[in-house]
Amino acid sequence: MTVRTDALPTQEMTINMGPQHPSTHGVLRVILTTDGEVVTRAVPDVGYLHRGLEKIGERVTYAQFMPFTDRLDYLAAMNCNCAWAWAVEKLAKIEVPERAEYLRVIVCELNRISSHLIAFGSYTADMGAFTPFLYAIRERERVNDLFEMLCGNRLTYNYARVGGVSGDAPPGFLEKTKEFLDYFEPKLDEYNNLISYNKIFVHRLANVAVIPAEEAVAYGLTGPNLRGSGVPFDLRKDEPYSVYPKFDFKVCVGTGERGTPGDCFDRYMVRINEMRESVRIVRQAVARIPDGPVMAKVPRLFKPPAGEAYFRSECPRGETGIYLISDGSVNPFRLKIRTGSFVAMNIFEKVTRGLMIADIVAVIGSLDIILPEIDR
Amino acid sequence: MGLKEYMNDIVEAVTTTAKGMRITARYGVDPKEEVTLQYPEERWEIPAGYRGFLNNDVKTCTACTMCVKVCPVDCISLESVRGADKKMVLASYDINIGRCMYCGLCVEVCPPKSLKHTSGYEMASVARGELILHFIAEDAAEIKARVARQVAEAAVKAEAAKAADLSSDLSSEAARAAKEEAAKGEPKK
Amino acid sequence: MEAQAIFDTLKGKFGDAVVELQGEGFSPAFVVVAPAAVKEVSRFLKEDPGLSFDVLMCLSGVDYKEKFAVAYHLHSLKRRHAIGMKAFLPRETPSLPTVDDVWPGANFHEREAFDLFGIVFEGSKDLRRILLPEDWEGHPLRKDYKYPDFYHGIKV
Amino acid sequence: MEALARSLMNAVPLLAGVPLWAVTLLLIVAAAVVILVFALTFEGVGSLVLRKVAGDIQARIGPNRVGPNGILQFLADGVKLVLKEDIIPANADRLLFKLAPYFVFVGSFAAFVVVPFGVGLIAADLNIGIYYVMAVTSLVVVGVLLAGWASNNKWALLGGMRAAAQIVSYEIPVGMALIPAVLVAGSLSLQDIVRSQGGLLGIFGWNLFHNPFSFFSFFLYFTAAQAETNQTPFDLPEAESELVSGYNVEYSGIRFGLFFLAEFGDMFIVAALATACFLGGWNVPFFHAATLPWIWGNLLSLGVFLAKAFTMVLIMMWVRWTLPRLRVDQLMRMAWKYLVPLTFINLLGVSLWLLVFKGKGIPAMIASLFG
Repeated sequence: MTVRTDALPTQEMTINMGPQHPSTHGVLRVILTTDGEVVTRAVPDVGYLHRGLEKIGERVTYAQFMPFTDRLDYLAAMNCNCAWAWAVEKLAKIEVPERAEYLRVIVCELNRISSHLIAFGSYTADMGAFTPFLYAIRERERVNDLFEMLCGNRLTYNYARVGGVSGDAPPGFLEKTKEFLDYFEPKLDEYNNLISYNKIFVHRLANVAVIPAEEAVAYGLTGPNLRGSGVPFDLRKDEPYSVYPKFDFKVCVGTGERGTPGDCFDRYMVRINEMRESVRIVRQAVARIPDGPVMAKVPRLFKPPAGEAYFRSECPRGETGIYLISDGSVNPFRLKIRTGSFVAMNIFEKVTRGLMIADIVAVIGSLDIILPEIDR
Repeated sequence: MGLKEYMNDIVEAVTTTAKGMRITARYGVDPKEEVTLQYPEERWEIPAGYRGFLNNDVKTCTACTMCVKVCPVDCISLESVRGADKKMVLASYDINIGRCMYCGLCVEVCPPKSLKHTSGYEMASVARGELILHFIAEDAAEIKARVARQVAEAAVKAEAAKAADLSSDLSSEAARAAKEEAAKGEPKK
Repeated sequence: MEAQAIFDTLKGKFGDAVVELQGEGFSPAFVVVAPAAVKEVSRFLKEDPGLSFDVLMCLSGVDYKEKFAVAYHLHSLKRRHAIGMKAFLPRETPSLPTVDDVWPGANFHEREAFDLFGIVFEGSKDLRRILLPEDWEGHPLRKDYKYPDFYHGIKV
Repeated sequence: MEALARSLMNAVPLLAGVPLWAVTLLLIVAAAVVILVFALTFEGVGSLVLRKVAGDIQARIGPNRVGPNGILQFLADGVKLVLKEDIIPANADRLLFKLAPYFVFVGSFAAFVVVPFGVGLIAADLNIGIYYVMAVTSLVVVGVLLAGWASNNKWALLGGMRAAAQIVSYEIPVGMALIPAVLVAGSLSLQDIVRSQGGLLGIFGWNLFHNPFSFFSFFLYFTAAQAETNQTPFDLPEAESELVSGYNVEYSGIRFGLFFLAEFGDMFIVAALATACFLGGWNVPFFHAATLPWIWGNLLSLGVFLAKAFTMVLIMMWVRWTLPRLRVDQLMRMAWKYLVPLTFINLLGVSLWLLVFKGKGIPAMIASLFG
């Protein structure tokens, strides 16, 4: 039987999704063209959160820009802090005391856990299960407690400094970190039982928005999004910085365990598994942290030599690359921040073609974008 | 889709749902799992290094303007005049906590450690002006005028003392008195 | 492969289109390329089996006051090496060929450079403002940018 | 109602002069008011319980500020809903927009009429009870579709279309899953179905344990009915994370309140039907409530019925806070590829069982083995 489409004329519908929409993870706007429930085109429109961080960076000193990196990815402020510090240190060739590097690794990995927790929690909430989201928030609060103890703030930490960290770990911090890890590790299995392998959840995620490995590479995806496509590339392993080479951990990749490699479920599972690896790293770091100073000698009026440096670090949402140009003055001449979410947004239009409206939400969640990082 | 797959689908759906429901049930019946903090009746323990509202101890502040220079968002404004004893005298010291982002850079650079974070975090206001903390109650113009007066007085005294030193017949008492007079101005501030 | 070796390969292939190597003080080192040759060099960098730069990590516009530049940071997952590529552009007519058909990921970066610097990427499949509103005047990251006082009657 | 009115007139000498139709009308109104009050109370308390259950499951406390332990929260919510500004979007179809909530509310409320609360506690013991429930709850789909269309909002429209497709699809498995109970009782009347599950077998007299097929058809019914009433994991028409709030996105104030109440009303109807058809309804195990004096028998059976029904409601809430949401094509696949064939197989199985074993269930056969 052939269906006569001329008898019932249909029209494509344009729907505006966002900037105020519960599952666009902020102020992302997506212009959907749909044929009923099927999306024929989804064009992302970003920039609602543009604050001109790169322009601000040209007006403040290297040290003063540190608090602004908190606002780059507020769910992983520690990673952005440390990325900035590492970038400036690469530019100025500063040696950082080992204890400071250990502390940085500890806070970066703890923040990776808390950031992935939000990714996991908000993803399940997008899929309609609200309970895991609150469980994730509960665990994240503990990480925030640790950070509050360490640096005094719960969200915008401003902890790293050019040449070290702002303060040594207060007494009891490392013990509390260990306590948290012991508490947290079994929770991951609970999440898997509760939601990860739930039939409905798997069906919603598996085989949705498959990004093949070649495409992921061509689009420059990084972090969990790249690894979800089965490419074992992790900057902590492959372009090691800081003291990461001293730790034993595994690079988690998507294997297509419930569908095609590179689908939403793989990207989701990579994040869950990465939390486990982060726990391992923090355990090792806490056990081996050396004594010593936490701050190198950096002149108060810090002027790096003229030059250009590009530093890449592995943030929870992919590579955060900082391209710094110094003209030898106290302010950066130009800085460009390349973020994982910004690149991930580029592939959005391509992978969402032909999906359903509900899948758009799944794709946004699985790419784990965060808008301040896209818009800067 | 074969029959086996079909049945497997159903069995898997039922078992995974049951697994999830067992976990939620455990949380549902266990009152120990509740983590809500009943703010404002219950409060959490604020750690030692908490970065709350800024407070400047104006008595020890040397008006060096380090904090103003380092602040990335320009939320601190400071006015000072040079006093009679060559030290800087604060005329006004305001922090706009509506703009402050609690990064703590100013506290780190403060040489006399007079600027500190407090543990305060509760503040609500309907007017933006209320978010500006004034650490010196007195009007800046008045302070400036007073200091200028003191400076002028001290200058006159110094002039007199110089003159006294120069003229050999004047007793040393007068010079001492002039010095005392100049010194009195300081504790008044 | 080392930066010098990459530069020599490119020099041998493209001759004068490859201008110089910025090595000292640059990490990674930059191969400076004439703007018109950017696309050919990019394709060679990606497709040559010895180089195979398959990832465009970052594409940034730079305003060097007297001239503009576009800096490409390339990485190879196969060969595990990295290089920078830079093209200097005149301030008056900053334009160069797009590379979004070489690396599809370049599109958003190019839109950003177009938005914030006004650099035109010829042949781009979709060159619109990305971060700023469509009707924004000027390109804020230029060093001579004047801050506007009002935008649609709203004080900036 | 007329028979009741006649007996009332005989019993109370004061009413002797009043015409029969007046007393009947009065009784009907009284019954409607009682049902309405019950429905509203349930819906209010249900919303509170839902939030409390959510709190418990999600390691929180839930509402606890209004009244002792938060038990007056539903009143506060109700007052808020009534007092809120009633907004009608400028480009909405005003008439249909206003009409839609009533369809939805009436559809869910009218089903309460045939719910057998107790031995004699039923507003109207229709001889086509189940058929009636299926019919009036279908009104909901009209209301939802109207709401989605009249709002002149694309999200609402999508929600309305989803709801229409979903409710219409799931009517079939719901109906088919209820028929085993009808076959066992040999009647469409809910009271007859409940009575057929009485007797001295206790809980084994329930249709749930009658035979393997009726056992499965309970679960099939429960699943399909959750979908029909748009409960999580089948809450696609609302789907707050996709469609923002679906068909009721433009509604505010009391109009939204009606949608909200209808949702809880539907929840109770599903639980009540499951109780009546499969879980023995108001039957007290090992005991004949009908033998007690009228008032005590009714109170006891009411208590038993409500206890069962509320347990079902709690289970629905528990499911709601555990499972994620299906996608629209998966929802349809579940209905047409899983629930419809399975319910048909079940129906066939029950029919054959009744034919082969002369209408006896497994517990009855076992009981007869032991004399």
